[in-house]
Amino acid sequence: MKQAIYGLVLYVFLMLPPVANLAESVMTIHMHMQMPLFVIAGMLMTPYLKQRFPTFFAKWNRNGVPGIILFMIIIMYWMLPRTMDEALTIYAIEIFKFISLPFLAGVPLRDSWIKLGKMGKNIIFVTLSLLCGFMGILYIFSPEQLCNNYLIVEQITLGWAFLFLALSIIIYFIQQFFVDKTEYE
Amino acid sequence: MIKNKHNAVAIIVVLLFGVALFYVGTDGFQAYTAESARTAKLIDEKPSFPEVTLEDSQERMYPFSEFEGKYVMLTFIYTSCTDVCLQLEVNLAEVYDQIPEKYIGEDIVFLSVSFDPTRDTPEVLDKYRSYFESDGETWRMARIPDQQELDSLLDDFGVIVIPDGEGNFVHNSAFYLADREGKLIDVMDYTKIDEAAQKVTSILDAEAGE
Amino acid sequence: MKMHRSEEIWLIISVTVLVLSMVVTGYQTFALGMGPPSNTETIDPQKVDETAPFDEPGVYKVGDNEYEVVMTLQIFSFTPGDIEIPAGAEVTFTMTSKDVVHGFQIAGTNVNAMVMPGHIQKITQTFDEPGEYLILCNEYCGAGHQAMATTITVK
Amino acid sequence: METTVLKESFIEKSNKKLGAKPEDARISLTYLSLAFILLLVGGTLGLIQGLNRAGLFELPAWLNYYQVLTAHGILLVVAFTTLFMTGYFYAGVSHTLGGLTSKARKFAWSALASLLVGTVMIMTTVVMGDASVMYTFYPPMQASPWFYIGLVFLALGIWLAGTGVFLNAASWKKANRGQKLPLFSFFAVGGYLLLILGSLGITAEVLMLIPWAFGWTETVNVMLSRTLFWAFGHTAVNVWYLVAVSAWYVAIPKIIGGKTFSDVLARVVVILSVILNVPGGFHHQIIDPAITQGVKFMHVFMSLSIALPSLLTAFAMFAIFERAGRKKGATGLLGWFKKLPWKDVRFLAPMIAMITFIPAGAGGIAQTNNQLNQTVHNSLWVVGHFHLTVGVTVALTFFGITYWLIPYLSKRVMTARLNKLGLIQTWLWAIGMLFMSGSMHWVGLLGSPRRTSFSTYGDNATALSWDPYLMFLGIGGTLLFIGVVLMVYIAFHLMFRAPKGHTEFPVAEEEKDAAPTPKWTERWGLWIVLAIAVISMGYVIPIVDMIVNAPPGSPGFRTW
Repeated sequence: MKQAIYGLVLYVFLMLPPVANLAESVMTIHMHMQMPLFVIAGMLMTPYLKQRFPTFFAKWNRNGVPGIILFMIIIMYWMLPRTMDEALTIYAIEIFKFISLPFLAGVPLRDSWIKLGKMGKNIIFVTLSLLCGFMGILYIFSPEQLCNNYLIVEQITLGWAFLFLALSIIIYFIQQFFVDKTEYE
Repeated sequence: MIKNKHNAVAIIVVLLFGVALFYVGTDGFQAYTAESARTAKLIDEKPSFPEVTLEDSQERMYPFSEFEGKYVMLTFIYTSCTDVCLQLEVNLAEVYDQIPEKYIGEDIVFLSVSFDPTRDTPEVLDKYRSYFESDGETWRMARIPDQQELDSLLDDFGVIVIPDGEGNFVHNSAFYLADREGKLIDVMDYTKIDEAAQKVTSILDAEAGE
Repeated sequence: MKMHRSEEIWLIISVTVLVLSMVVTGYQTFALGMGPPSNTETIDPQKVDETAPFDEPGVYKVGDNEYEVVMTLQIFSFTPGDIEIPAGAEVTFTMTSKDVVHGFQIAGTNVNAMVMPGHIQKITQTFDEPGEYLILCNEYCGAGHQAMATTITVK
Repeated sequence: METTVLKESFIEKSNKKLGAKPEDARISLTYLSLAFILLLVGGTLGLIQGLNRAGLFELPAWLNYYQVLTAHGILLVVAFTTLFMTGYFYAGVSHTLGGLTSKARKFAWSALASLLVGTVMIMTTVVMGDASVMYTFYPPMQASPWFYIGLVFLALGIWLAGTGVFLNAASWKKANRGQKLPLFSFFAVGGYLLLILGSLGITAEVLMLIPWAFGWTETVNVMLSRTLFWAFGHTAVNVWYLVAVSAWYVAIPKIIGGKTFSDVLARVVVILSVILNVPGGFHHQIIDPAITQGVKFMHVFMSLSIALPSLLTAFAMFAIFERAGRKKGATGLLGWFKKLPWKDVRFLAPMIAMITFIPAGAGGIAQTNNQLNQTVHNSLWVVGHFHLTVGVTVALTFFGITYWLIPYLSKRVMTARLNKLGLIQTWLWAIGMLFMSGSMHWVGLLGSPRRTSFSTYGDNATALSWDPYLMFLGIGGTLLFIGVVLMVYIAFHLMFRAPKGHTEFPVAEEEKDAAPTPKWTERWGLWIVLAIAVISMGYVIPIVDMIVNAPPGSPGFRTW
């Protein structure tokens, strides 16, 4: 319950117009801080939602696969250069961002993650790091401006941020093979 | 078993949702960047050139209807730009050279519009014009002194101009082609010179052939 | 992690203080335009003397009681030095360094900026109080660092 | 659980009987003696500067103020602290993990060699007058290449020392499956991890500077170098602070007869420090050009978040004191305060260190905010600030550790006379710092700059008005110098002259009903990844901007 309140506070805070404007003024912060924070806000609210609608999650997301696919779809959608632009210029898209990231990505991610098996988690790690690596290369080496609302240098910056993100995921992915998981459970 | 069914249904629903989302979001898997979406939309909607007053490098003032009856090849620039605009104008000069001379001035006019009216005075434009060997007549460079008119034009044509706070602008670049009635009929990639020149020539040829 | 009640209260209070200080800083920076000097223009540090406006450093009147001081900093001096301006003037200092990193500070005011080779720094101050102000370099720049100072006289 | 307790008590008993293992004690004692020798040298240099700055002492022609200042900074902020940290952590790791592994010992000795080579190289260039560039060595001021190579050896020493501790902890974990790493060793692992993460920046910078200093490359990117430096500069100071904090959590509760407040909380403090610290360096660049206000604002946020673990610590410490006091029969709201062992220097020194951190930390938070920073940036205020944080909070805690660590290692005991001398030393230090740091803060607010030898700026009225305060600075500096001499005397006395006997390595126990520490605290892989993520969050935007939008580089200058 307390988690849900923190999540809600974070959610509302992120949507405050000055906060949202500031976060969206820098491309990297828009994609790598604001968007993940929305996902986290959703994750924090998940236990409360599961408590309110226990059957829904058990029934429709039994093995976690639908949830994780939904998560990936939403994440990939927001990685499109175009959606970033339109979130800034089209009001409806901005609203869709506010709703989709916490509730269609954050909530299913937390619900699915514990249900997924080792294999499923590994697939997600690999896909995410490949995706981030690809986005990084795309943004760094793209000769043209992909987003109308941001400078080219911001685009390159975002590319490097993606590469570091990919690197972080890969390091995490690899280290878990060397660590005895049972030590921590 | 019955429970698994729900799960399978959920997967299908989610996947369908994903396909739909991407279909809508990218105009049917066409436009992955806002720029491509914008050009597609412009070509689709063919907006008219709004009534604005231009002031060119020879300090002549006239409305856009001055060019009625002629095709107009347009670019949007600012002269303090150090990268894209230069390239854009160099490429435009090449297109200009590739168009058969008989059409130039008669059936088609070239026009570079500055969106930095404060700094791009007629003198500045005149100097800038000379870099590209534009004659100032069949290829004119002009500013729109009225900020409101300028904004409405940029808005109609979806030209995005962001000042970066240091006197520079970030903007999207393309060749725009308006028809004899002043309607926008095509937006072309400014890096593909030959393609643009061929396209314009073939339009003019087709009309001349009639 | 289980937290003690009092600890939680302590944390909430401290986080609130931190957030408040953020909000104040943000408000001052973005709403009141009191942000720190952060100009991003660049210059070739080896060609300062040939590059406008630093080819002619000096005090320029740019508007009604508005001045621009185009200044180069080099070991161990400010050019121009001993500046005079009328009271109430809004002065923008446009500065760059011809050699190492220098600091630009006017003692007794909030004017304080780093001036680096290759970068053009700008800072604006309105001088309401007449008097002589001490301008000094506050970043170690070499053997004569303690002598690198000049004045600005407000009349 | 049963066997765990047995094993622990067995280790404890054998430790008690035998004290420190001689091979391990030798390592730590060597590090500590070198640290105190450097403290003496650095302290003497500090006195010279203080007197000069007060206008009381003119340096002889062959000695340059800035040369002295560079040496003082590097010796005390980098060399003394690194050596003390390593001596102290290796002693504690040896004690809590039942002896060092032979591999860890090798790493400790090679780290020492590397640190010494580095320090000697740096000091030689400084003494020869080839590197009066301050410990921040901002390019395009160009020191002798050997100065930068010396820095590489320092960094290498840090990595070697850290690797030794990591390997030792790993082998202990393997031998003690399912047990949590003792809190002290947890601090050691966290401390070295943070120091290594921070030193990546300076290593990258120095590798850029060496070819430039040799003349192989013509120019250097000034902003980039500076930014990389602060990634290290600020982190290092926070590591020293974390070392001090380790003693507060581990040793002090035992000394005052209390128990650990919360094992989990202590570990969370370490983890947060590791994750959040590195981007803090940016608040040293608030008034720099070439970083936009948006980015600077983001870093205000990142810097302030570093205060969080410190605030947790503050709470925990007072909770420990209160509980220990109440156990001894204290009543009322503040009765526990009187029950604390004020006459025990092992408590007094770190206690004053902690109390000092309240204004020091508050000053730090203030400086992090844009406008306040602009008021005090590069003024003597900043010098006052880090003499409170490093000079009192860290140094005085280190001194407090010395009173039990050295006799534990040398198998001697501290006498009542030494305790008294220690109390005098501690008060002297506190009062000296009050004078010095207080006047530095005040005169800094008035605009007096840092890193400047005595100057009246041509008898400028404003500058002359600073002189009385600078006099206090000189007085404080003198008191501190006496404190340094006393401390070095005490340290070596404890090492070689104090009566033989057994001194305990104080490690606080947990409360009997304490909740078990969750296992996730030891997921180092996760913490490293999070730290990398936070570092990239902080640095990717400005650094890409600094490289892509860089002006033509700067050639080197020798301006001293």
